[in-house]
Amino acid sequence: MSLHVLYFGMLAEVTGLAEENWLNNGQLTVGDFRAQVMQKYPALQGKKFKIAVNQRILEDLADIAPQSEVALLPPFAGG
Amino acid sequence: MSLHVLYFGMLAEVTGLAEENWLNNGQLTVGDFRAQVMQKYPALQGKKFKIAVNQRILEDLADIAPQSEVALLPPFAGG
Amino acid sequence: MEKQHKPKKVFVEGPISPDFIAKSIASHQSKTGIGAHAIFLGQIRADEKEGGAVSGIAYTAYEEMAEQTFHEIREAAFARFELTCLHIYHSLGLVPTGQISLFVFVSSPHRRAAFEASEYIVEEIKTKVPIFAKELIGDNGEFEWKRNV
Amino acid sequence: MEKQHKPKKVFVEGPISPDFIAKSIASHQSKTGIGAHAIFLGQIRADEKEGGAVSGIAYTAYEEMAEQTFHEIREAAFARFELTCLHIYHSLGLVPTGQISLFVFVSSPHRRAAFEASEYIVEEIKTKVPIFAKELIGDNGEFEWKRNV
Repeated sequence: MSLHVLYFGMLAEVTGLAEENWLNNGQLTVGDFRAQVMQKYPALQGKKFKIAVNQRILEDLADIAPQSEVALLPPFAGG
Repeated sequence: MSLHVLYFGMLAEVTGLAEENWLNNGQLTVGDFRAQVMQKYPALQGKKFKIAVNQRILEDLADIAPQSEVALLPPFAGG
Repeated sequence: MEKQHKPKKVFVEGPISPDFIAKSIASHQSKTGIGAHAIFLGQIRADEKEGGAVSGIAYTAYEEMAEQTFHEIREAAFARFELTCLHIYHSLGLVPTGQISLFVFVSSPHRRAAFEASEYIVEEIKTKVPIFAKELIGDNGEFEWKRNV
Repeated sequence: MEKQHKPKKVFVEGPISPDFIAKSIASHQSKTGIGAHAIFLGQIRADEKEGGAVSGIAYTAYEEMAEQTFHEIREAAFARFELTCLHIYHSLGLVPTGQISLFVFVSSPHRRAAFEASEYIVEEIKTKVPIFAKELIGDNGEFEWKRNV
């Protein structure tokens, strides 16, 4: 399946990009995706982030639907 | 002794004046003064008010010093 | 509280304008320790009474005592909360419906203190300051004396 | 909540000006059911860091999700408190020290609801909205990523 992945704030600096397409054979949970992205970008180790799928923050056990927009969100700092 | 008495808000309407001098033989407590002023202006009966002596709200048992400024204060409505 | 704050004039004649509020905000932009402003504005409501809608409020006060009480409220707020600045303005005279009669402007490094001080100060003003308010009703010169509850 | 409120644009480019705040206040003077406005302003502090003082904050956001989250916060506030109006504005891009990056404007018939809603909304924004802030430090291009605690 194919996902659209977005990186924000300090995470975009770590990965060196703001977005990319992500291809995978078969279903992924949020936890699976987290493991994959940290393998691809080892500099993400030790960074705190949440994962939003189609603009909803989901727990690691949740499934990611095909064609989803997946965003890596560092700590919020609005206000 | 002589006091300077001020009436505010609806109480000035009841007494028909904003201020007056008040003469009395001897010492007065706040309670004594309250009784006198309500005798002089019976329309004050049933009106709620506090008495400030030299800009401090005092209880009925407190003495009023000679030459004090005494104010009759209806309910506050600032804001 | 070691520091005493100079008494400031609180009363202004008539309504407090949005432009005055903007100027107050702008004048705090050079104070770079401030992280949070909490502003409270009291606006005159067109409450429906028996004789019609409230068209405005005419404020009077025991001015000397009121200014002194405002000063004491400010000192107590500075002692109780971590504040950078605190300004209070209140109208005297006529304030028409929809216009602003109270402007409490609290500034602090942090939002918590700003929020808490703002509430504290407004409650103190409502209960402790000798200000009197005549609500003007309809077009026939009717009125009612207002009281804070 | 029976009534749904139209989503409103929250983000503005750069600082929020005192003049903009004044215009917002003025535009509420025709709403004569309002008795109390509570306004919260977030201002950029010149905090001292190792490399110097903070000179400004560069804000970015996951804009679509953020606007949706702001909308949900507004709806929840209208459901929870007796509000007449509620506006939220937040900066994107560079906001220099001393300037305003957050403007929360709550209006209600009564002060209690205005105070409570103001605090509630600011806390919700701090914890739930995907906004990211790079604190610019000193003159040498140093920076630090900020996080709400």
